[in-house]
Amino acid sequence: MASAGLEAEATETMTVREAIRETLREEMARDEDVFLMGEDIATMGGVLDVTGDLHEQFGKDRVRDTPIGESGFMGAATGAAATGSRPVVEIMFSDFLGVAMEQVMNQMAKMRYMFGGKTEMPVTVRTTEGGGMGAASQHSGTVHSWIAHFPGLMAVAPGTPAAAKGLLKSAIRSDDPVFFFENKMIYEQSGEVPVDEDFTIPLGEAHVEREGSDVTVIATQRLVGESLSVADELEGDTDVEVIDLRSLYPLDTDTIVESLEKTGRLVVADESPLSYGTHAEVVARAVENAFYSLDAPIQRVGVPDTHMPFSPSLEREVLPDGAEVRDAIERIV
Amino acid sequence: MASAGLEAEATETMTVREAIRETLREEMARDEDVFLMGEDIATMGGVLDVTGDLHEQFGKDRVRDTPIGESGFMGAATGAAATGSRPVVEIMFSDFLGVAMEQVMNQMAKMRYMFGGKTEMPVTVRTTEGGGMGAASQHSGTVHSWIAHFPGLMAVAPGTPAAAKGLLKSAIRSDDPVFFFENKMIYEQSGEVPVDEDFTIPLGEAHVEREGSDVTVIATQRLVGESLSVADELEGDTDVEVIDLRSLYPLDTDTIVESLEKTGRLVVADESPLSYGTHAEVVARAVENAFYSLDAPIQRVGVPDTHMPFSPSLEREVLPDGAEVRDAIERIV
Amino acid sequence: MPTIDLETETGRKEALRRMLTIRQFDTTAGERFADGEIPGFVHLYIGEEAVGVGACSALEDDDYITSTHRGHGHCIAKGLDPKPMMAELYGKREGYCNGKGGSMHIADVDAGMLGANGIVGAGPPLGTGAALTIDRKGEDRVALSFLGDGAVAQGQVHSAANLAATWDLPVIFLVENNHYGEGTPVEEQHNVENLSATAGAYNVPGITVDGMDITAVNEAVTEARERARAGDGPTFIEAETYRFHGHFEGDEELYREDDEVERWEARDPIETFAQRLIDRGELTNEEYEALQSEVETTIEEALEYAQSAEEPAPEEAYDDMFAAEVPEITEFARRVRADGGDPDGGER
Amino acid sequence: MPTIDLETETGRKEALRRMLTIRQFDTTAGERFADGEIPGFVHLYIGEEAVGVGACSALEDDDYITSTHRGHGHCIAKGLDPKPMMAELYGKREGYCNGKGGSMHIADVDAGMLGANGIVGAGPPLGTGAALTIDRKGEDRVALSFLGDGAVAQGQVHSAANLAATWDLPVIFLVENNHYGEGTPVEEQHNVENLSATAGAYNVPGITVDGMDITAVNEAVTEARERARAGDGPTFIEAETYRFHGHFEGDEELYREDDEVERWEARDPIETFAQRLIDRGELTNEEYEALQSEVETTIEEALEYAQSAEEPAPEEAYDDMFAAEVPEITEFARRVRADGGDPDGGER
Ligand SMILES: Cc1ncc(C[n+]2csc(CCOP(=O)(O)OP(=O)(O)O)c2C)c(N)n1
Ligand SMILES: Cc1ncc(C[n+]2csc(CCOP(=O)(O)OP(=O)(O)O)c2C)c(N)n1
Ligand SMILES: [Mg+2]
Ligand SMILES: [Mg+2]
Repeated sequence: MASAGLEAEATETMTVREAIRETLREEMARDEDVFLMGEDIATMGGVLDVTGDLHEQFGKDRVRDTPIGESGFMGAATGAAATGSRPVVEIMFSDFLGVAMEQVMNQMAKMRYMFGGKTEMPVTVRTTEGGGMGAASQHSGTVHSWIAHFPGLMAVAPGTPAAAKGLLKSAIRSDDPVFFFENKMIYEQSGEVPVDEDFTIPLGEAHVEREGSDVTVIATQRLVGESLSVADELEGDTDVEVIDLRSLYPLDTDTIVESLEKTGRLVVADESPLSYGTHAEVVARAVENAFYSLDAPIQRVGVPDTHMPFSPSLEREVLPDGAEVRDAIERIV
Repeated sequence: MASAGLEAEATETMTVREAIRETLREEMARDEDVFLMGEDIATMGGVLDVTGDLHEQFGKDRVRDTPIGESGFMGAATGAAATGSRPVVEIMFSDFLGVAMEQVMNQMAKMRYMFGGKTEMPVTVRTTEGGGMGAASQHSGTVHSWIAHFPGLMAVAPGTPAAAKGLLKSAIRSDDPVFFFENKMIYEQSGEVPVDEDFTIPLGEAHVEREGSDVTVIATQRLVGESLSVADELEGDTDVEVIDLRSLYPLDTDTIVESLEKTGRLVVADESPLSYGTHAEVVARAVENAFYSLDAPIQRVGVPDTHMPFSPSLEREVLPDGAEVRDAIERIV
Repeated sequence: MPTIDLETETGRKEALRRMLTIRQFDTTAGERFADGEIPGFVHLYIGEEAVGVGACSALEDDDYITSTHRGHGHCIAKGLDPKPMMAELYGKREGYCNGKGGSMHIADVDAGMLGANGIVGAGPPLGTGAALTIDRKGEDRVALSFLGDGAVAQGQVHSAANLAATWDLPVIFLVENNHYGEGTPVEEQHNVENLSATAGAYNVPGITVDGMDITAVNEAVTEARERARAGDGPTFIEAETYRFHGHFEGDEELYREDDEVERWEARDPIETFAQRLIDRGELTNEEYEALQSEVETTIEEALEYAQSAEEPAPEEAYDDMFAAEVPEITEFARRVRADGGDPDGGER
Repeated sequence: MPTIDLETETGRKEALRRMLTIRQFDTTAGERFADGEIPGFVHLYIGEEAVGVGACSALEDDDYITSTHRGHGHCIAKGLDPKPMMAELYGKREGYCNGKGGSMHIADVDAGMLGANGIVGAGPPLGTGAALTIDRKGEDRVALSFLGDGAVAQGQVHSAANLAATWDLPVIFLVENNHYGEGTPVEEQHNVENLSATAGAYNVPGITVDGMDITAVNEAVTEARERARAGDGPTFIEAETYRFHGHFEGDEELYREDDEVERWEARDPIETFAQRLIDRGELTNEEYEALQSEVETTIEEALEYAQSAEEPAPEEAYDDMFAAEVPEITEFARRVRADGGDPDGGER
């Protein structure tokens, strides 16, 4: 398998959406046991057009349109994974995970442990998160913090097309349940993606996207790109290190600590609601493992404990963005 | 309404179980709109005997045995609360919340906000948490961190009989959805409880159970009592302040900060899985608001990211206890 | 007294007006959405008007309904005002939800409208809950939950139906079978011929009616309402209908053939009802045209109202999370609005 | 070839042995639990043996089953070994789950036993998933999901049944209607006379059989299995039965009358089947007694095995969370086991 570094590999430019779709295509071609299931992922190509034409290539047996019953088909995916299949489930919007949480938390996440390790659970759950589309409270949630909290589940959330490819490959190839969170506002974001069909990114590795020495910004999803822009803006003034957290669980404590030993200052930017969010766990890891390196209070940038309001002016207000990352940096440097 | 202080009020000794049952009795007597629903809470008196004889007094119309369909009856409670009822739902074991999460996260938690504030949601959800009974992975979860994380829900978790009474009264009288988490190992724990029928504890207030100047232990549920014992053991050696966090959301930042300004050292003890747990949020609040008071890395005591194993020897291993709190204290003083 | 009495001529004309109002509202909403003026998603009710109006006419004013993501028609049928409805689609402060809800969450609890809902299948448990309040308080009203054909695959619908049937709650489940759940035909979502077969699992009456015929829907709901009020519990009604537009505006509709759409359009529920009134001599062509232009004016006014209404102020985003004051939200709001405020962290 | 062919004399005797084994296993488990030797909860299958054995006999060895919280009978019926079963109840390392699962989670995936389950209603979606694997891989096997009468109120059961019926998956849903869900009688949980009525909602065959008669259960499952293998999809079977003990050991059973229990006990599925074999001259009283004492020995040995088996070492608690190595768990384990280790926090 290829390593996580992007250096010196052949790449091609694609969007996050394309990176996901092509990864699905490659993994389905590689392994017969991989199949997709979800609502309107075949004939319609997915409401956000991620699965696209895959059903044309693989047929509706391997790209399965399901009835609208997330509890039933998440359970079926779990049962299928326990018996030798390698399903990739799409939950159209992550808010709908509530419908399927029983199967996720009590079956998928616990089966291996309860059975004393005597089963594997190679299932991937893809779902979209986040605000910005005017989709209102029930179609805009960012729920990855509670999936990351739940024992027995792995959770990843790419911020770039390359991360999308590498993490999705690892997720599908993993024998553990992995949730793959797609922020809907970055589907069109493009970047260089290694063409290697075995390009994987280990689950549990963060990635320094930009080195800097004054302050560390640990960001996820859409906020990776926005933080990189802020870092550019501040160039010359403040030297900002930007890390794409990538994996929420396992969480890469080492990369966080290394960066803090250099910068001593930390901003955590993630679209989760702030209280009990991903930010808090990053803060806790930092305080446990790099306490004596910290020079200033850690800053959290996220959704201020509201749901996503419909009105664009309200939605803009509660959505964290580059400006808030910048403010947070300025508060501590 | 009476204040939160216990001083100078008439009290009576009761267990946590009795405090909950008597509070339900008083609130049902006080307000016709209050009724209970859940599985086997009437004829059987609840599997952990909390509702006990209440159905005899109030009838099976106000203490309702439901069919085994948490999604249906949680939704019904939500619809009832939106139309003038004040239901108190029992979810037998908190792991079963997965079945009902859709109604919890997308309806109960969001309705008020989505409707622009034009509805109230006076529903209380009682549920049991925690290991220690050999009940294995699907009946021992501690899930309050993800409820506390979810916007639009309040969450409380008493550590003493008095807190059980005061918080449950506030929960039932609240016009917001409140989750009331009962650790199953403290039902038999007894203590002084104010007899005042209007004794309430504000949602969002922590309580200093024992003053101390060397280190702060912020504990929840069963770990409050265990931390108090540790504080007694260390008496003379280390002066331990013990705080019952009580409310998970809202979270009482002020009490945390005040204590840290005095002690500079913090241990957080809670039975949640450690990663992304309640501990992390307390750490984050401490770092944001009392950074310059902190003298040592904060210590987290909780479940080491496993499910609850069945075998008592394994269960003992992963369950946090007084000894772990003590170790944590000793690591930093 | 039913909201609109279809046994009377005035009632029938009022019902026609409501159907036309829905059609006009959604035509306008679709256009404004296509033009990029309305954000988010809109799901149009065009073609299904007879179901919503047929059902809500049979209800009394203080009965409750729960709706779906395709909720505009239910709102108008229940008597909601197109002005604050349209304003809500525009995300304005004058909207029913002060701009917080949008198309998918329009609600007016006081008018018995417990909300459009973005979660497929979430309505029936909520309707069952409203019925529980009614039952416990001994009120003389009922609840009706609309759901789509796709929603019948959702577990919570069944869990609620089981509860309602077991407790004989005064609730009506009305399936709007428009033959598709997004792009998936009903045959790929279910194994039954008629979704009213679901009723058998709960031993309640199950009936399939022509959802293009307002009278048929109205009669079924009237009867179900009587059962519910009499303490005989829920009824499960399937109304066969069709949406003339895509699932959402912008849908390419690759999943169905034009001639299927045309076949259904030929059965337009408004045209056929109007024609029936004309044939019976209750309505002249002139009156019909006048009615249409009245409705156009109503919706134009609603549109202007919405377009010229105020945007909510950004800080209103922090309101309405809880009835109580919650310090977290106040504090986060302060921090964001004050451009960060001070670094906190206590005193240095 | 069915696991046990009830058409043959040997088969019938083997089935009798399995029923007796269940009875003896659960009698012993109940006693040991009452004595405080077995931790947690145990839910006994006593009285329901004809359902589990009747059903699993009709399956082939490589068919899958999903079970419930009341799973011991299903395990033995599926051919699991009482020794590691009992060891699991004792939380020992030699148990099927190395002591991590206990009574409610016994599983042996290689033997097609996909686990007892502490979540009421969770089995049918899992069984549907196993059937999906079978279907996709073109395997010649089926899945059978046991569920209780109470579980039929769970939404996920319906969502799974809808999926299985729509996709014609080779799965059988077998409701063990023992007339109570904990302390709540089936009439207070459902509105139907027979739970097999559920089948109508999914247009699959629904049948109610006498669950005290092993042959009746066996025939129904045999037929359902044929349907499933032929690609004709699921069958919904209700077996009417009764649990002779409380819901869990220690239950005061305030919710039912002694004479109801006695009426059902008079129809003991083991006694009646044994008597039938005796009447037919296939079994003598002596043989029956010999069989009983063989079974007693088997369970005594299982008990001794369990009692003398090893406790898992505490640090085994950290194994088996993931197939991959996860640093969090390693680190937390290190911290706890090293009595805290160093204060970390980086270098001072
Ligand atoms: C729980 C849930 N799953 C999926 C969706 C996405 N979704 C929105 S509408 C829709 C189709 C619904 O079909 P149907 O119930 O027939 O209603 P219709 O749109 O035809 O009126 C789907 C799948 C959703 N909103 N909620
Ligand atoms: C989701 C869920 N809700 C509630 C329970 C608690 N519970 C355990 S067994 C049981 C009764 C189940 O009744 P039934 O399905 O008829 O099975 P039986 O016990 O009669 O075999 C209940 C309510 C549970 N384990 N899981
Ligand atoms: Mg539809
Ligand atoms: Mg039962």
